[in-house]
Amino acid sequence: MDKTVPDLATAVAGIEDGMVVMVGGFGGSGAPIELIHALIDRFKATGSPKNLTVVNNNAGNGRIGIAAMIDAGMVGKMICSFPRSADPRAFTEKYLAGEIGLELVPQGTLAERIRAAGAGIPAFYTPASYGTDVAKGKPVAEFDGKHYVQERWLKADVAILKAELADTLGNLTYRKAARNFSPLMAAAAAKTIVQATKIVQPGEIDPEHVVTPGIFVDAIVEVSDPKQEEALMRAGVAYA
Amino acid sequence: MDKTVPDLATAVAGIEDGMVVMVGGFGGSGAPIELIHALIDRFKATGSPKNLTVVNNNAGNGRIGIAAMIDAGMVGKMICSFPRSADPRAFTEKYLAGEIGLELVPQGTLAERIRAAGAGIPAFYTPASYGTDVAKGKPVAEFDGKHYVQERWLKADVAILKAELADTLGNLTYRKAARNFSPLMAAAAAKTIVQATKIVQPGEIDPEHVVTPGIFVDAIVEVSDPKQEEALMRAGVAYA
Amino acid sequence: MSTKLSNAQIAWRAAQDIEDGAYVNLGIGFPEMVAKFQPPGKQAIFHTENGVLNFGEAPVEGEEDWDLINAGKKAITLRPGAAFFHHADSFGMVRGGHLDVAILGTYEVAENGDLANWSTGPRGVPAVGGAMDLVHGAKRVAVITDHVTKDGRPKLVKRCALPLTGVGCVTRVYTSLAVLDIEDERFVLREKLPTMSVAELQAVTGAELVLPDQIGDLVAPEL
Amino acid sequence: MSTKLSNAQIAWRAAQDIEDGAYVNLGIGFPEMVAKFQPPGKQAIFHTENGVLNFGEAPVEGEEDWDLINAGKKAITLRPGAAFFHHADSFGMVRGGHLDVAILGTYEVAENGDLANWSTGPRGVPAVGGAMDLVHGAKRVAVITDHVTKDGRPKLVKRCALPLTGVGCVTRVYTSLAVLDIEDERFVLREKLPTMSVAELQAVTGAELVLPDQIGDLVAPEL
Repeated sequence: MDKTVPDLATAVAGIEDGMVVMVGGFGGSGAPIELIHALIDRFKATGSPKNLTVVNNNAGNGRIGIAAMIDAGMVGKMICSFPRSADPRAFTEKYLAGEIGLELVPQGTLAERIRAAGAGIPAFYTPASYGTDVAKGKPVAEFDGKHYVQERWLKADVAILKAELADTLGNLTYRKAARNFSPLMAAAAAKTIVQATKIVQPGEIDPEHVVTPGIFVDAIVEVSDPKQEEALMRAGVAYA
Repeated sequence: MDKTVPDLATAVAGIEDGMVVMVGGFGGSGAPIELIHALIDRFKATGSPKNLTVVNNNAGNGRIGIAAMIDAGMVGKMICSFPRSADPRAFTEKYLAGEIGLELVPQGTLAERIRAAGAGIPAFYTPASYGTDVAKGKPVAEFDGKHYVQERWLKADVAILKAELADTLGNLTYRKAARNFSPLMAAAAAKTIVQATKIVQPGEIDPEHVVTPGIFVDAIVEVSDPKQEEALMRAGVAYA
Repeated sequence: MSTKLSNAQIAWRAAQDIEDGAYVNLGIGFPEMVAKFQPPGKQAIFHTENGVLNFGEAPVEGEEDWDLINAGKKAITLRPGAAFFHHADSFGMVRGGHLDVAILGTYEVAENGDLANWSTGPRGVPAVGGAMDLVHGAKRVAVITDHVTKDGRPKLVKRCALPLTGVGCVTRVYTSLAVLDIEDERFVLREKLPTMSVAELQAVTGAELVLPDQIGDLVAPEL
Repeated sequence: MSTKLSNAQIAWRAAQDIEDGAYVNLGIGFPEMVAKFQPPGKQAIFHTENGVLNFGEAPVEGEEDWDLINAGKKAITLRPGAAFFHHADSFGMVRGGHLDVAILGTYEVAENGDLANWSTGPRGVPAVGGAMDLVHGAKRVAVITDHVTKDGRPKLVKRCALPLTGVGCVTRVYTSLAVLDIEDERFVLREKLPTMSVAELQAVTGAELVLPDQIGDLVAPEL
């Protein structure tokens, strides 16, 4: 059961209009730039996928990655905790023009909602945001004398992620802080698509060191020299 | 900030009467036999700690480990999913005599309740046990047309765990399936006490391979040739 | 031909429906036999609740590593591409719907999909383990069981009399006499022993069988 | 001596209260300066929300690894004994009460412990990040801030006017003029600049100061 696919275009072929797409990464660390750009290529060639809801901690930076998706007009809504960055122009322009939606979620709640989706937990309580504008309209409850907000799981149709090593069964490792949301998203999405810096044979990743077990992964494509979003942004690169 | 302690007796010195004690392990895999036996030694010498509530997937096996704690009369209540084993005599006798309490929790719910405690989630919903006797008296709720049971976090005063490697800051790895509940318990207990097969210096465990970060660990004692509960049980060993 | 399938034959029949690459959890005991009967060219990946994915057969006696066990606390081995994880992640795989198939034993299964496989009543020490989680979340929850109890009473019933493990959770039942799907809270007969009439099967079944146009022959090799 | 502490001096003062071995999260921006001023022999362990424990100083310019960043997306380095983990585990550390201290900047802090540090109102693009989690769970949630806004209005107030980050969460406030604890929904003055009278301090504070018998001098080195 080899989950590798031959190229980036094949990897992103099943992503359809209107889907909820989780994109790994925190800022530039862990951003699957090549998968994102392959998706933009498809949109530019075919007009699809469009009207995507994108889940990421941020809302793009500069003129690459998620920012380039927004500029291309593929994104109908962002679900994120911090839609700002060094250069948030792409999102900011569309948001202030009312051309893109925003669901703002506290970062820990975003992580836990994604984790809950993967773990089959439909709802949970968190202290975060209790008593704030962000909690308006959400159920609250008291436990042991303290107040909490009820939050729902957050599922996705697809996750696109960047890993360091993948074996052909989909077992993954990540690189340093690029791990961030990716193991959670891998479990929360109906289909998980991964670009890995290196694809190895089963058995080449120590079972003790697997971070994302292959059960959460559907397709793997090797991108042996992946671009780093922050480095691209600082170099002033635009993907268009 | 070196968290190592010189010996087993020192490691378990702070465990007091009436505490909730989480004990790592699933059956014999991961059971911290030496820490348990040090606790029994203290009880036999001083009469304390007694009336403990012990959290473990099982309820002891043979005449060692948790079974020996029960035989010694230190345990007032077990919280577990499966109080049976190859030789469950210790628990069974006391349970049928009404001399020990039992809170029976489905295994996945037990794991998630412990995880929730460590993660600051006071309550969550799970499909497990909905419509069964085990859910009686618990709040239920419907999400997206399906029914779920509300479960509360499960905290402990102390966790006693077995790790493979520990660095002096408390970063841990485990051995094979001996990982099981231990990373969850490390986070759910106010004080986490670990016996490690080897204690190393900070930097000797790759940050990518740490399973339990040191923030969850309070005391570490080296037990360089730990006994394996299942092997002891099969050899007919009794700790008394 | 025998008048009913052996346990091994029931397990064999269940194994035939597991796709290549499927993620599978086999309940403790009898269901563990399913692993032995995977068809050539189809390789399932087995999950055990205590935190191992992609384990293999039992080790040779004397070679056991008791830190490497399955949920039944039997020693196992690893296949290439295995992974270890903690219990919360493991049950996340279960509840989160990531398993393709869970195959469980049972005391009773009802036409509404209710399962009773954890307790035979209030006597003794109750123990539930992972059963109440395993019945939720797998895309397909199948039961393998003798069609009747040792004293001849139906195990396939209208409503369970024993304490439930889960409500409306079973989707397929493999028995010593038949293969049935549970659809719209009814037992739909898919296969039966060719030596047995529908009436004979109905007589040992505690709920009404729905009979589709096509009913296959349940045939298993001698094992 | 200056009429108020500089930001570096406020950060220095906050750093003096961090115990050896404490697990500490420093908010983005000004609070990050606290790390520079740890007293000799006291070594805190720093946590960043994006999944790193025990990171150290920024790397030399040109040596950045942009996969190794903090929550402010600045490049960091590791100390021996670091660990990586995913975002849910990282916020588990936060909410679960495992951090000893979180030190945050603020727009306003109220005598009831309410904090407002994420939004200056409905204009522009809202962004909350990890602030609403960080205010919960740490054993001590401290704020470092100028005592007044740039145009001279109090930042320590009776009730926050700006959108809240968290309710009743702050336990200690380090300002350019004073150190205060929040106890029983009141500001208790612990230290003030020796050059300033209590009346002068009260005049620039938007809520009544509780005055214990002993009020220390707030003195920081030139930095």
